[in-house]
Amino acid sequence: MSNKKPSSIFVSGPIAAQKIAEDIQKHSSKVSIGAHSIFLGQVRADEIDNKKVTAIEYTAYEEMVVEKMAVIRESFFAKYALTCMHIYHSLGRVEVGEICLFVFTSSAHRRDAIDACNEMVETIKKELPIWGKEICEDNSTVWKQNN
Amino acid sequence: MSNKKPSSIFVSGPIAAQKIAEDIQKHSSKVSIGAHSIFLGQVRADEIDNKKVTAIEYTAYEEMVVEKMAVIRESFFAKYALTCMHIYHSLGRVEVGEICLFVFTSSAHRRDAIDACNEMVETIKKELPIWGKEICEDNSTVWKQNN
Amino acid sequence: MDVQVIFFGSIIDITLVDSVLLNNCTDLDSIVNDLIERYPALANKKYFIAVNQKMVHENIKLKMGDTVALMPPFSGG
Amino acid sequence: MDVQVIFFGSIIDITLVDSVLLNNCTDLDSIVNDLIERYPALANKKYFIAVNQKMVHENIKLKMGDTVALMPPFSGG
Repeated sequence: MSNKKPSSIFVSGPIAAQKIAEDIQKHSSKVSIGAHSIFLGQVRADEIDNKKVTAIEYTAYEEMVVEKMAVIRESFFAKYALTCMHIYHSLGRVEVGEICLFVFTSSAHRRDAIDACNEMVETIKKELPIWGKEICEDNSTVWKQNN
Repeated sequence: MSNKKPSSIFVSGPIAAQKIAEDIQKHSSKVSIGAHSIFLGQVRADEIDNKKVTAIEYTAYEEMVVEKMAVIRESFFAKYALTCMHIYHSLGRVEVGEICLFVFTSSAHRRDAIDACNEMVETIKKELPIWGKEICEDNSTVWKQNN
Repeated sequence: MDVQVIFFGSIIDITLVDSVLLNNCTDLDSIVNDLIERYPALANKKYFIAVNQKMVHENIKLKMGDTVALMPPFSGG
Repeated sequence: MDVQVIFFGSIIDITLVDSVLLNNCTDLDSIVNDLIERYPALANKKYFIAVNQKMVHENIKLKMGDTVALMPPFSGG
């Protein structure tokens, strides 16, 4: 799309609700937008062998994520009539109840934003080298598995 | 679902980004949630006969919307494994770039929240007695049509 | 027998009022005929009818105090 | 010839380090054999391999300064 250096999607720790509000607010000047679609992943208090998950710690192959996301972004802008697309993923520790993933797509008409957001969530889970380690209340850990 | 009186979805004027942030923040205590799906409708600067739309003015048959939404809510909670669902729609004047519709669904696993949010947006546009009048820069007006 | 008829959206551009009180209308068909007599442009207009907040697609009898709504196609969202 | 091998996620539970420098490995197969010798538990482990940030699904020749990554199934989001 452009020759500017691809930027990272990573945020250290949880994604604040305030950041989401600011991102939405910024788009009020883009008056060709008619629809925003947002997906938020929140860390869930799952139970593993009778022990409650209290947090997830995320690690990633950051350089590879940046390269992959640049290619994925381009393919999404080719496939969907998007005005913009913003993606943020946590690195490090995110407590139960906090937001670890924020996908935000905007378009003139709703189908493009909704379909792109939906497909991007699946793409992130399937294609990006990111790993979540669930930390239980007794500090034992279990590597998360996506399905 | 419950015998509490069904409440209105209507907000006077635009829906503030700050309200959206507060609603997201409130859900951090619901630790069984793993996914939130959000749809936002934003008033678009469409062009009608070479005149720019500057705002939409919404009116509704409010009592009927409340009754219909109570039935729709129940059918969505029966169909999808939702933790919660919040819906807000503007009444009155909403300027270009401002938010007029906010649909917010939450579930343990992403498919329920995403599919419910998607279907709710279609349901709102098709089933609720709400009308939008586009106001152009020269104050002429055109009744909005959904497709 | 009084029945209140309420109008919405582009229907009000024709009626220029948002409600009227009709007497001597015992069913929906007689209401519609009465309204078209008052507002001839309604005859070519597409609208849905609700009685007491419920959509109605055929002629039904009305009773004292019923509310009939004339609603053009919805355009919320 | 030096090649850097980096580990991620549950692979590090086996290697206990996040990277090693290997010499005398001219292709991917020889790297994998070398690693399984050092960390036998890797033999039963499912992982993907990337060379210089690109996924690689067959044996390829390596050159000085390449970076090989061993990545268990992804679990972001």
